[in-house]
Amino acid sequence: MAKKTYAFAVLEGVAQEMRKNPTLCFCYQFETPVARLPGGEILDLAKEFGTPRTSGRWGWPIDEAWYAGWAAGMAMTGCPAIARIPYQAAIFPAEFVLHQIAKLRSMTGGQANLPLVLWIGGAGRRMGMAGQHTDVGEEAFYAYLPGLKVVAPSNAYDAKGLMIAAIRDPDPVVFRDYAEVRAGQQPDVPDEAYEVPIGKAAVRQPGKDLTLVAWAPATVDVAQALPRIAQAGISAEYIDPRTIKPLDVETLAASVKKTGRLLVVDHGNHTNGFGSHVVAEMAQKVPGAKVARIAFPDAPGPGAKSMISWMRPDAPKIVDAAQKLMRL
Amino acid sequence: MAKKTYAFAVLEGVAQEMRKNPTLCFCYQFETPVARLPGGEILDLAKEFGTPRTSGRWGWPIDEAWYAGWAAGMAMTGCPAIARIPYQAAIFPAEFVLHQIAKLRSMTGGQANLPLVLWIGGAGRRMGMAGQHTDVGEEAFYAYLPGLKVVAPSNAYDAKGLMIAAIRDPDPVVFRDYAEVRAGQQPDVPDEAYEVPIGKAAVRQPGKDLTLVAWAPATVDVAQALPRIAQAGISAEYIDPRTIKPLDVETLAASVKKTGRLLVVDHGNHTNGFGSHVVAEMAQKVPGAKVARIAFPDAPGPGAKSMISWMRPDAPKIVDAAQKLMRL
Amino acid sequence: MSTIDRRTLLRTLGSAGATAAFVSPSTAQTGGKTITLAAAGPGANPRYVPADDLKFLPPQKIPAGRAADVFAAVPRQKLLVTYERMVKSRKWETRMKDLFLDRSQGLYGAFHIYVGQEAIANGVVAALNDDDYIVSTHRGHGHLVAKGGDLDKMSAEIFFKETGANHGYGGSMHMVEMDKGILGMNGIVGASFYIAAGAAYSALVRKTKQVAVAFAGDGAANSVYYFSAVRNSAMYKLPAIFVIENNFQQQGVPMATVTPTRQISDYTKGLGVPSVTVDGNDVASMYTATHQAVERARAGEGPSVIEAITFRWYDHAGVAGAKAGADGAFGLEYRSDEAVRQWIARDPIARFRTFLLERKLASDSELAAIDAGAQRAVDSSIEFARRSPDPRPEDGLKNVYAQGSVAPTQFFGAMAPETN
Amino acid sequence: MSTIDRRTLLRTLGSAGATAAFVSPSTAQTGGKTITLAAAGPGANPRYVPADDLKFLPPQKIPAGRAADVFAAVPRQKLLVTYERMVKSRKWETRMKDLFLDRSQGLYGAFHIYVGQEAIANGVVAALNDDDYIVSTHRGHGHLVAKGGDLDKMSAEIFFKETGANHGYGGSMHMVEMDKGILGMNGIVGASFYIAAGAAYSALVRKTKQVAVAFAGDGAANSVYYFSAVRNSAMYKLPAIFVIENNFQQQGVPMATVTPTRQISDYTKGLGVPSVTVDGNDVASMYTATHQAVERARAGEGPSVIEAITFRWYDHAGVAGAKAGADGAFGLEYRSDEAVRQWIARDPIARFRTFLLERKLASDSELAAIDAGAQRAVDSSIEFARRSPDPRPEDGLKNVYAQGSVAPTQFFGAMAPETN
Ligand SMILES: Cc1ncc(C[n+]2csc(CCOP(=O)(O)OP(=O)(O)O)c2C)c(N)n1
Ligand SMILES: Cc1ncc(C[n+]2csc(CCOP(=O)(O)OP(=O)(O)O)c2C)c(N)n1
Ligand SMILES: [Mg+2]
Ligand SMILES: [Mg+2]
Repeated sequence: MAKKTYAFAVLEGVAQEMRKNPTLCFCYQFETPVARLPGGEILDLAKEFGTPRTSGRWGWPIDEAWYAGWAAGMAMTGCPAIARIPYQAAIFPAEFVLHQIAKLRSMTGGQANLPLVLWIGGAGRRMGMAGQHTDVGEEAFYAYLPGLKVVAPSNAYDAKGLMIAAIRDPDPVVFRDYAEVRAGQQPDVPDEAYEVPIGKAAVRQPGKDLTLVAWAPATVDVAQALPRIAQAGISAEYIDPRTIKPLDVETLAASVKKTGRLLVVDHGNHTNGFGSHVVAEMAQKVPGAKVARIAFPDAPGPGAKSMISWMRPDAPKIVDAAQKLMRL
Repeated sequence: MAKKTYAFAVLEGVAQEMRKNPTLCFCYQFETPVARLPGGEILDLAKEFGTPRTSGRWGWPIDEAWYAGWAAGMAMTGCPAIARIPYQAAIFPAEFVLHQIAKLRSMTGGQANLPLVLWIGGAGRRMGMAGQHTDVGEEAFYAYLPGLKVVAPSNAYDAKGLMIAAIRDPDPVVFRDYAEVRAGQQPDVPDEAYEVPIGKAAVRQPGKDLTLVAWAPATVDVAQALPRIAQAGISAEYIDPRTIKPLDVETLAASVKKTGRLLVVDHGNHTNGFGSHVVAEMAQKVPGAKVARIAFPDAPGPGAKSMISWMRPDAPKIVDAAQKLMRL
Repeated sequence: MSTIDRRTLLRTLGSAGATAAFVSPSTAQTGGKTITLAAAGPGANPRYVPADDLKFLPPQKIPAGRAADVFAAVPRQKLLVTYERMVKSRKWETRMKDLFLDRSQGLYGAFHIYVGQEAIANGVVAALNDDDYIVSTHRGHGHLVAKGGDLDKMSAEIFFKETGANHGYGGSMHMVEMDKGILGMNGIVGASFYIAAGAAYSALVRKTKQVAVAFAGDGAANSVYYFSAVRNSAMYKLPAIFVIENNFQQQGVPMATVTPTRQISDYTKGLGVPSVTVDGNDVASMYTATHQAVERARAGEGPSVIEAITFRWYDHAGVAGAKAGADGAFGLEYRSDEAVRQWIARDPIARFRTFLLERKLASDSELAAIDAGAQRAVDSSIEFARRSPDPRPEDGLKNVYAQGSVAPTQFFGAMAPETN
Repeated sequence: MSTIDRRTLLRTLGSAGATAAFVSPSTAQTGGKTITLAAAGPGANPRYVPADDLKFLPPQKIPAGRAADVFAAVPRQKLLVTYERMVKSRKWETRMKDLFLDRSQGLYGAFHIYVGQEAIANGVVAALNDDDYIVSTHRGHGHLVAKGGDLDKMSAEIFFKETGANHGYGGSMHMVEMDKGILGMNGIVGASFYIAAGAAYSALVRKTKQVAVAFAGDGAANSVYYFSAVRNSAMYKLPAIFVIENNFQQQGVPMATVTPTRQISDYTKGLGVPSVTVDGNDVASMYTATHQAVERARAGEGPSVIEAITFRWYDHAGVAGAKAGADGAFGLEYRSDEAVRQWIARDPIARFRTFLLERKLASDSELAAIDAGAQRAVDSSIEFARRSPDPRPEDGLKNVYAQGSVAPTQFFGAMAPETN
């Protein structure tokens, strides 16, 4: 058990599985899989496993749909694969995932196995990058695809555990990897391999007045909002679904049933973001509950700090929303 | 005013706009733009406009992302464009649409104009095709993208009017074109050019007990269900949003406020289909309303008739759902 | 280097076509005979008219030459198996075509007939080992039969039965037999390239010396996945072979109207990947070209492209223009009946049969016995299919994931009425 | 045809590099001099080590030859404008680099420095008309300045001000000036190919004889959009020019480790598209190669590919390894400092300056005056930026569509607190 960066924790999980399984392979582009601990320990997967099991010291060409195609052909023929897609290209493999990776098991009546992980970066609502480099929420698209599982960890512990669970899972799993989550405060991460079960939400804080739901980058703002919500006299039950698909509807519904109120905080876009689905599920499962959501507006994230920081569903807005929801 | 096939109606709309605007261009693959009326009238856009304004008699190569790229470059430089994407390739242009077509106006601070239409086919939940050829609901993905508008007509009249509105719109519009809608019963279609306004839902049938919402292919089943729902003594207000984005939330909310009950019928997948968003919007706008949805399960459509017809949210299931919703 | 037109080439050099290549920096490396073809290729022809495809007819017989000799030297037993599979494939599809034409049979779903192209699948597979991989297309029945696919399972799948190759989930366009190295047919144009390249990479990791073949059409060569798959395979020297079956047709779109080069094999020349164009109705040429590509692949030298010139006898999908008991589909507006007739006259099976007889590799009665056996196998596969049960409706919720079923959200409250 | 290695070629033939091409079926058509380069190309080198890029250094002077003569014959005024823009581009980026290094300035966001590659943008644009189009990349400041971009707007955009090229929405990576034919920089690798091809098609429809140039990096050539865009441009004979700026680097990935061919221009040879590799630090060669491509494009003969060999002096993005007041970024782990030094010694601006002086096309004092004027323009653009206002927060909801604003759904009930 030690303090680890998010990057180290995930790569440690990957390395541990690659040591166990000699046909597990890992491809990436410019994100060479090297991580260091403050103590000096170095993980260098390119060095440890070499090519062809990794993309080597330099990585692969800028052709991200190919990574998904590669992973599919690999997985179907006995080489489970991890394909890391840079965040700029989060949607490049979309077609191949929709029609091949997600569907092949069903179309073959269960015969095609696709044990693979699409490790897909997420940009985040940051200033200065603009439009193409400020996206959040592509998990909404991938979650729509039958045959996929989708996880979106919000800290290094979950990230390592979900990565290992994703690798061991017989089905294709999309692993969302958000910059803000990587940069955030991290809990201790065990040295040994462990799984965080796919499909289980984490109740981060018990409460009775309202259920607050957030995942991945939105958890950074929620963490800041929680003390202020408490100060405002509101007892929030805070749940991080961690797995986007299959969604842990039971845990969420039990909480909303108890509190009667749901507030979803979503850094994805408003229209048809994954938050829409969470709200819809709860509205149906818990009739009469008061449901609400704040989300990034239906706009690309502009570059100027003045604009994008106003648009971010940040801690003050979360606190404000919680208070308003209590008054409904 | 005449009986027209859906195909004829839409092509007539395209032809009328192409006659008015000498730089409006139209590309397609194997779906050569020819339509005939029973009376013998023939529309042949390839012949009438030739190349390079159309893809000609034979159409373009099987390279659908290119069509979107072409349309973007065209639209930015004074040639509004219509790019027809076959249903098998509905998601091929996804990356280019996400990062270029949908975002360029915002990223350029309003300077890039992209008056273009992505005319994207839809497969439908039909037997015998399986997996890759049974999709419905990609509008859920496109609606998620800020900067796009999305329409999904359910008959020839709306199709022609929405196509013309889409062509005239200064923003990029996704036009969904479902096989089952094309094959369905059609109302009369005026000969002249007209617009069906983007963003306006159609109240197809007034009612007071519940609000029934369906668009595009699901309207085929709803049409069969309506008389039986009436027979069951339920007064359903039936609304076809027609435009997926921007969604006509006012019309929908006014109805749900009145009836207190919402049933969304969706041929898309359950998880994060566009129906999720409709339910979420109404649950928030009309607190206390009873909201429900039936959707295609989170599975690729299997080939065998026995399986896929059982999975389809068809008329009997819609009637059953309406009755159960009334008892809630 | 000599410069002659394509037709003359195929006529006079015949099986040399197996190694015929346009200028390619790498041809020299493969040891293949380099022949430059002149402007007779079909690409980039804005004044294309359907009769154009008549210009590219192969000779009526498998011509004497290197490829014919190489193929004749293959063990007789293997040649007969190859012949048998070609015949099975032809008879199975022809019978299915008749069943589709007979409305009372109630067949439904996609159905893309491979008839006319059988020399490609069988010439290629004859050069493979059993554990090599193939990845197929929407038009792939023939690929499956060539790789030893089970006719019973195939027929049952066309009938969407529980006993089918895909247990009724897939139908004609998705049939699979993983344990025979058949990674499946595929309904998305271009998908086979990536899957095969991925499988080839897997062979590299597992150090098995397996080879992976992607079959694809002339239309698929314009998919963004094509150049990417070949380029990456070249980069990582993958044991992959890309077989482009150029049947001049992409649905109703003539190949020449969407191809900017004279030959599709030109696309990949710049990559230094051996890229040849061969007579796809000549099983000997297909075998020889593939054999060379396989050797290269197993030697760790990387991928190859083989463009096979051929023609499909039927419509793109379904049975329009076809008749029960007769070969070919006629009266289709995107091609001339004359072209269909001429290509039927170059039937790859008839050419192979003549070759076997002329080279005394088989007797007429031997071949007749194979023909009869193939017919029996086809007929009994259809009986098997008819006898088999339909999948249960609720099984549609299975096989989405490795375990369990998904929720039946088509019902209110996600429960079927009986259980609700 | 002669076979020599690349370095020797560039050294000895110099500007002939402008029309140097590897074997390409179409080279003959363009009338270009055909030269076969031997195995010295950087591609497909699994034993790549950073110092490899030293093998591809161009000569220190613009060599005598056809390209130099062609360029020298360009009207003097145009040459001086070209020189001025190169200098402006250099000084503007260098100043911005210093500002980014000075934390107290508060600059933020993406910043990809083009310094070292200026001969490419300016050689290309010198061969274009004002109404021709360019489409740029993340590393595109230099393309904009070359096309007459407004420094005030550019500086204000880097500062994310309302007066910026994109009114503060875009920043460094998205700057645009539609009315100068600048269809914008772009943050997605490969996007420029499609936008330029589409714009070229538009010129065809509007019969304007405009040409569209896509700038892109060596990395971008591996995007699926690349081959597709070139192939479709060849198919429809579009007036498009694809300029691949091969700076040997893709973020920290050396080009040779992901490129299977010797030259990137090889990729498109099979398409019959003239595809040449030229010395990208030689503005004369760039001009001459582009001029030829433009003539071809305007004549309706279709697209061309120009690979320009160059090197970027700074890190991929930002200012790591750079110092205020000094050229180049050092100590980066993916390249050698020696390579940076050697490439700086081939500074395209210094080469151009020497060329102008030696050919007596400008005097030292004339050029010094241009240098000084460029510095003043840079300085005043930064003052302009500083004086300009920030965009209003709520304007982030604008410009999503042509009209109106989208809802502020970040607030409960989609209303800002004040109005709620
Ligand atoms: C991406 C994609 N676009 C379009 C289609 C529709 N489609 C199915 S087969 C086909 C023609 C394919 O032509 P080719 O590759 O030459 O194969 P052939 O049918 O001739 O065997 C088309 C356009 C598809 N399945 N996938
Ligand atoms: C599709 C995509 N993948 C990855 C990235 C991240 N990225 C930005 S620039 C770059 C390197 C581009 O290299 P090259 O095309 O050679 O241009 P250069 O930076 O050398 O000018 C990468 C990988 C991106 N922007 N888009
Ligand atoms: Mg074909
Ligand atoms: Mg580069």
